Amino acid sequence: MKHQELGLTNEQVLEMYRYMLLARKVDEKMWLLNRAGKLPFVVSCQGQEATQIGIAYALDRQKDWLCPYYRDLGMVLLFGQTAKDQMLSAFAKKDDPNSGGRQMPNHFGDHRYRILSGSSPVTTQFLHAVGIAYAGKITGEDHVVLTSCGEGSSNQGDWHEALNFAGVHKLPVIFLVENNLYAISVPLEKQLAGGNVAERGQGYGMPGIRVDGNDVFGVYEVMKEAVERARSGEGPTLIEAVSYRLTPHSSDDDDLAYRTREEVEEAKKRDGLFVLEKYLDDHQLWTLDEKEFLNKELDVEITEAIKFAESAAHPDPTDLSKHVYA
Amino acid sequence: MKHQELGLTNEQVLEMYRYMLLARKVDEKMWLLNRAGKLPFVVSCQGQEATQIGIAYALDRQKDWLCPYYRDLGMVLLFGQTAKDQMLSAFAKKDDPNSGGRQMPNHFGDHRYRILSGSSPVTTQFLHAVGIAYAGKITGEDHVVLTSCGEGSSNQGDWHEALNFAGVHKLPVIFLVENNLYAISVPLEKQLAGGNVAERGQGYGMPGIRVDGNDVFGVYEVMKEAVERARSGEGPTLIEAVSYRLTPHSSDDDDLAYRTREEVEEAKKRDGLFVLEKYLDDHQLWTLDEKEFLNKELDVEITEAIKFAESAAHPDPTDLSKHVYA
Amino acid sequence: MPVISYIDAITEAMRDEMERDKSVFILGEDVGVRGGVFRATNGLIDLYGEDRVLDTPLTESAIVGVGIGAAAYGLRPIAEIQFADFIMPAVNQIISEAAKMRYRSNGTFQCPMVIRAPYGGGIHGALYHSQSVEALFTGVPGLKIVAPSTPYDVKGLLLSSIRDNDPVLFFEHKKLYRLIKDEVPSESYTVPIGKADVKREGSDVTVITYGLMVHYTLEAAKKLEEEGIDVHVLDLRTLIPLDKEAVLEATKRTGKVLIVHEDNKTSGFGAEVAAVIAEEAFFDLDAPIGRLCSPDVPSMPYNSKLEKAFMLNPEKIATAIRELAEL
Amino acid sequence: MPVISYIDAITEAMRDEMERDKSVFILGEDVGVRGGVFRATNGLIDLYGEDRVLDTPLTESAIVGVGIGAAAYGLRPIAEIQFADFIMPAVNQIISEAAKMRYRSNGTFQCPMVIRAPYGGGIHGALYHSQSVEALFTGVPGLKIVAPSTPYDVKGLLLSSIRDNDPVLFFEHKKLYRLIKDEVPSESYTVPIGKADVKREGSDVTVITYGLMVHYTLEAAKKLEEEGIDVHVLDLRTLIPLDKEAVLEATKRTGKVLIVHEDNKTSGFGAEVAAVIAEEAFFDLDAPIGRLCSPDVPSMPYNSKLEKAFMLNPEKIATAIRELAEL
Ligand SMILES: Cc1ncc(C[n+]2csc(CCOP(=O)(O)OP(=O)(O)O)c2C)c(N)n1
Ligand SMILES: Cc1ncc(C[n+]2csc(CCOP(=O)(O)OP(=O)(O)O)c2C)c(N)n1
Ligand SMILES: [Mg+2]
Ligand SMILES: [Mg+2]
Repeated sequence: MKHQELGLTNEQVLEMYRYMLLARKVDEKMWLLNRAGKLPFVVSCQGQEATQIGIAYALDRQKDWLCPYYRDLGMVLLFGQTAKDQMLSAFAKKDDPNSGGRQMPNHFGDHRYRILSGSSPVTTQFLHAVGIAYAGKITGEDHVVLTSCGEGSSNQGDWHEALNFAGVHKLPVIFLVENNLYAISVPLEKQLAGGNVAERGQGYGMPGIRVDGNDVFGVYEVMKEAVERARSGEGPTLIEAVSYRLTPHSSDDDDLAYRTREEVEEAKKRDGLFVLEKYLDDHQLWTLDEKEFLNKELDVEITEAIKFAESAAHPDPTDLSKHVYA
Repeated sequence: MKHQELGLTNEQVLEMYRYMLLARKVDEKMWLLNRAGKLPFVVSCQGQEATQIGIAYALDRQKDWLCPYYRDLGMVLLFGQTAKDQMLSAFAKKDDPNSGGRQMPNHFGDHRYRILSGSSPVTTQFLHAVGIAYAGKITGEDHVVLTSCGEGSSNQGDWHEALNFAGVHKLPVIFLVENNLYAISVPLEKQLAGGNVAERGQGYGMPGIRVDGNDVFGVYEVMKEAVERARSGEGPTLIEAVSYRLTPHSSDDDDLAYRTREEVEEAKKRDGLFVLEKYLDDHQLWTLDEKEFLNKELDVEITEAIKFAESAAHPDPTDLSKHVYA
Repeated sequence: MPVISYIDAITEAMRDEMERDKSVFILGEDVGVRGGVFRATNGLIDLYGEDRVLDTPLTESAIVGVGIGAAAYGLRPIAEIQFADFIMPAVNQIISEAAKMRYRSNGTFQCPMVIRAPYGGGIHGALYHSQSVEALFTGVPGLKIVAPSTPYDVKGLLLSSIRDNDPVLFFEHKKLYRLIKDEVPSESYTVPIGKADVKREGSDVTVITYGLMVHYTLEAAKKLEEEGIDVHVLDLRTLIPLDKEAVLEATKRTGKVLIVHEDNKTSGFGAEVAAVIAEEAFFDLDAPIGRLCSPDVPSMPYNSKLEKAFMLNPEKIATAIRELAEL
Repeated sequence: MPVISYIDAITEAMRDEMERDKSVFILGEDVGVRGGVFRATNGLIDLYGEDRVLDTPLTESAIVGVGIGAAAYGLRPIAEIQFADFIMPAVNQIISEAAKMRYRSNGTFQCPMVIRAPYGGGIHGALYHSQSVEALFTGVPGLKIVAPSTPYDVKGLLLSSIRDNDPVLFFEHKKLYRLIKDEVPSESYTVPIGKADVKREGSDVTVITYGLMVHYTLEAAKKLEEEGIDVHVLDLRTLIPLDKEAVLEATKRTGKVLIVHEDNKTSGFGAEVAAVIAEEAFFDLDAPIGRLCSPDVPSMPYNSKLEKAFMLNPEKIATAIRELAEL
């Protein structure tokens, strides 16, 4: 079986699935809450969970760093954040660990888990990741840094500067591009001159690897190699994981203005969550009971998280002026 | 003979040499004037003339556009600027066609010859070139745009954004990187992760071609092809021309702080001007008299240009406030 | 006359001018098929095709830089920056290039281009979809900066901006997009760049402001009228060039000036307005020049209570006017 | 006490702090073997190695962005921008990232980093090697902005800046690098960020200024002394946070204020200083607040006559002070 060839135990595969499912369920709930008028804004991970978990699972969750982007719910959950954390953030409550209710949801940042605080302007985090890696060079630590963005964002200037800088200094950074075929309404062919991102790697002296982002094992495999290379001083890697954005760009978007429902339905058949579920079924890695139990367990966890977050305290208006300076 | 294979007549080769030599002589004179305390600043083309003339010679000087950088003296001379223009600029006189004495020397810009006004921050002109090419798409004109920068500058964000934009829209732009092995004091290996620039082309869906920048015919050959591709709608090309910066970075630099005199002397043996001179000698494309005459003619031209520029009028102090707005 | 919204006035101005002048084209993120994330370019791709309503890659520096090249060549690009907060990657192109093209070329090249950017908050946009960034550019000679408050002014000023031969930053308050409707002529007309507008005549206190705050100030003025305080409201409309004459005249009117803007206080554009008055109309003043602005924090938070604490509103403005009136 | 130049004070501060604190490192263009194009990092690579004195690729956004990452991780980067004019490509990283890191993370991440940049003109630098860019950043909460005028202040303020837990923009006037020498203690000491300094006591006219203009103003003051005009000179040293107390105190001293800076007038930092005075010390004023600044043109030309026409000098400053004194 594929996962065994990769050195993954059955328990580990079930853990991977658990986090993919948790991410999906949290995300779906956010949309319901948005449509019910309870949350002003949602931006999704749906369709990219396999990529995110395959990537994050190959990192050392005790010392490696993440500089993620707004869709990386799966990653931050695996690194330690909880459904409750997400809901505190979505409801913009005082105890939101990302920003104390200051940032939009999915603007992750959590010192506990070495997740660097991120912003909205895309791809700035690519340079921060390089800086964290460079810091390790100075202090003699061997952490690896994962940073990610969408394929549309990979055309920003900072992206180029980051890959080149990391390449020159052979820094332990892994640059992940989650290619979901759209940048809001703009399709791939109007974004990427070369048609793909991975080929850009060699221009920076690093491997550029394209992988099916719906295949959690495939992603894990290339990432594991990349992490080993990074940790042993062989430098950075560029990974392009291709999947599909199953939701509109955000709760403010209407995706049927630029793509068809059929195209979306077609993509759902290749959804990485669904693919892994089938793998677990086919290889009888769980019983139907276990599967149902997991689903219920996560539903309860999320329901409780929502209840908790809804009634949690708002920041105090006087907090507005805190943390501008030290 | 190489030039005939390329369809170049003897007269054309002599014209190429003439402009290379003119650029070299103007440049050398600037240094003398600087060392004599007459010019505050010089930045050189020396060592890159073969590249510049090989490139510009393949363009249509009646309709194509240049967005050059500060070393491209050879190109702008071929496009129509004169030694006098250069001296007016170096002495910052009112009739300097580039800027009326406002900009440092070698900040070219000349509406007469479709040379877009450039600035000091590197590589911004790459995007302007794309814009001029895009304008042709809208107005239905078939001009080609050449833009250039140093290899160190090719790591700036704007560079990446320009190549991608042009690649997506298959625009008639040729991106030239004049790789002279140094960015001020920083050597290639600390600038360029991949070790070369040309390989980046394929990441933008365009050919990336590396050529010996000291070989004017080699440069002309790849450029001619690139121009044909561009003009016929096949899109942009990236050309990396490798040579060497024979002078310090500028008159403010001391290059022996970061490289040896031997290295520079070694490079002088491969100097493209010298290579072409030898070619003309070897193939007896001129007589010794003609050679001497050319040298004298240019010397006179430059001496007169200096005399003219030295005694030309300064801008009036009240000009300071002109041309801020229309 | 048709009554249309602020955002419809934008669309209308662009449509009219693209019809009239073939050298006008639009470039930006999602401006094509999607018609812009705010729908400002709605329908234009159908009328003028994808070459003139161009979906660019996600690269602000390129949007502006490509625009500059096309403008120098002779076209009239309208660049849309999706949110003003995302203008930052384009600052080098705007300040080093667009603003200086004419000057550095001694008048031989120019950059007739408009950069449209939705700014401002109060829409749950959080730190990076709410900022007022106009002050960043007001100190850069070579740029013109427009920030209208009404649909009428929007259409007339956008037409002026597109026809202007210098680079114009056109800041649209995104909360006004659908909040405000107005009578707007369906034919083309221009409102001159560089002219402020008295939106209310009054004799007790002068408020100088722009954007969303014009409306909040007018609301405050209405309330204060009942209290017997008569407020004079000057809408700058254009920040650069500043209409000094109108500012000095409005100062003279009441001798008491309150400058109001949504941007944070320190080095907001109100500083320049105050400095001009303190230098050129000092003897007309009866009281200190007040500035009522957002607090000096890095933009407004997502949490609605914090956003409310950050934003000015008619009550806060009325309080500040009342205090000044009582001085 | 040793007498050293402005630029040597910079080198000394960095050397002292790199010796004391292993988390300090330098990154920028040509800072290594070349020791910086102005020689500010001269010799440091020999002392601390190329990892801590890092020659980066020619990419300002990366210099700042990589610095931010390292700072958030726990180091203390000093980023050198070769000329302040070239800070523009890094504006997004400075304003969107460095300035907002602490605020957006609710205080859980910080960005203790210094960005050094040589600014200012009078050195034949032309349009792109002469600009004063400080005003661009003064409206951005989260940043501190320092612009010292003497070697003593340079060393003390640079040490404070490196030890500060917030991002500091450290603007060095490049014409002062070798123009000014001063007694500077060879041991480490700090000058606090946010404190202005009275560089000359006087009773007739107050000049508030910073950078090179401090020296030009002191020259003007010396000349005016002979004419019986006694000038009070306040050197801001730090622009953000502005030392309001010192500004108000200096205003009260003479009742007549002239603000002088090399940056162009409109929306230069003088606007903020004037606005603060007009709001908080209005009743101490005996005359309009004057601003003497460079003209509103896109930086100074290369031609020496135009450069001279652009730049302020002691004569121009003396004239403006004299006019104010006679009011
Ligand atoms: C600098 C900047 N410009 C514009 C935006 C607005 N914006 C947010 S997401 C997005 C599209 C991103 O597309 P892609 O990189 O493919 O990521 P995806 O959302 O598809 O995962 C845009 C234009 C932004 N956040 N930052
Ligand atoms: C944005 C920007 N940063 C820094 C500089 C200062 N600078 C001028 S030329 C140069 C080195 C350029 O090297 P390269 O691109 O290789 O061109 P070369 O001078 O070798 O031809 C630097 C750092 C600049 N002009 N613009
Ligand atoms: Mg995408
Ligand atoms: Mg070079």
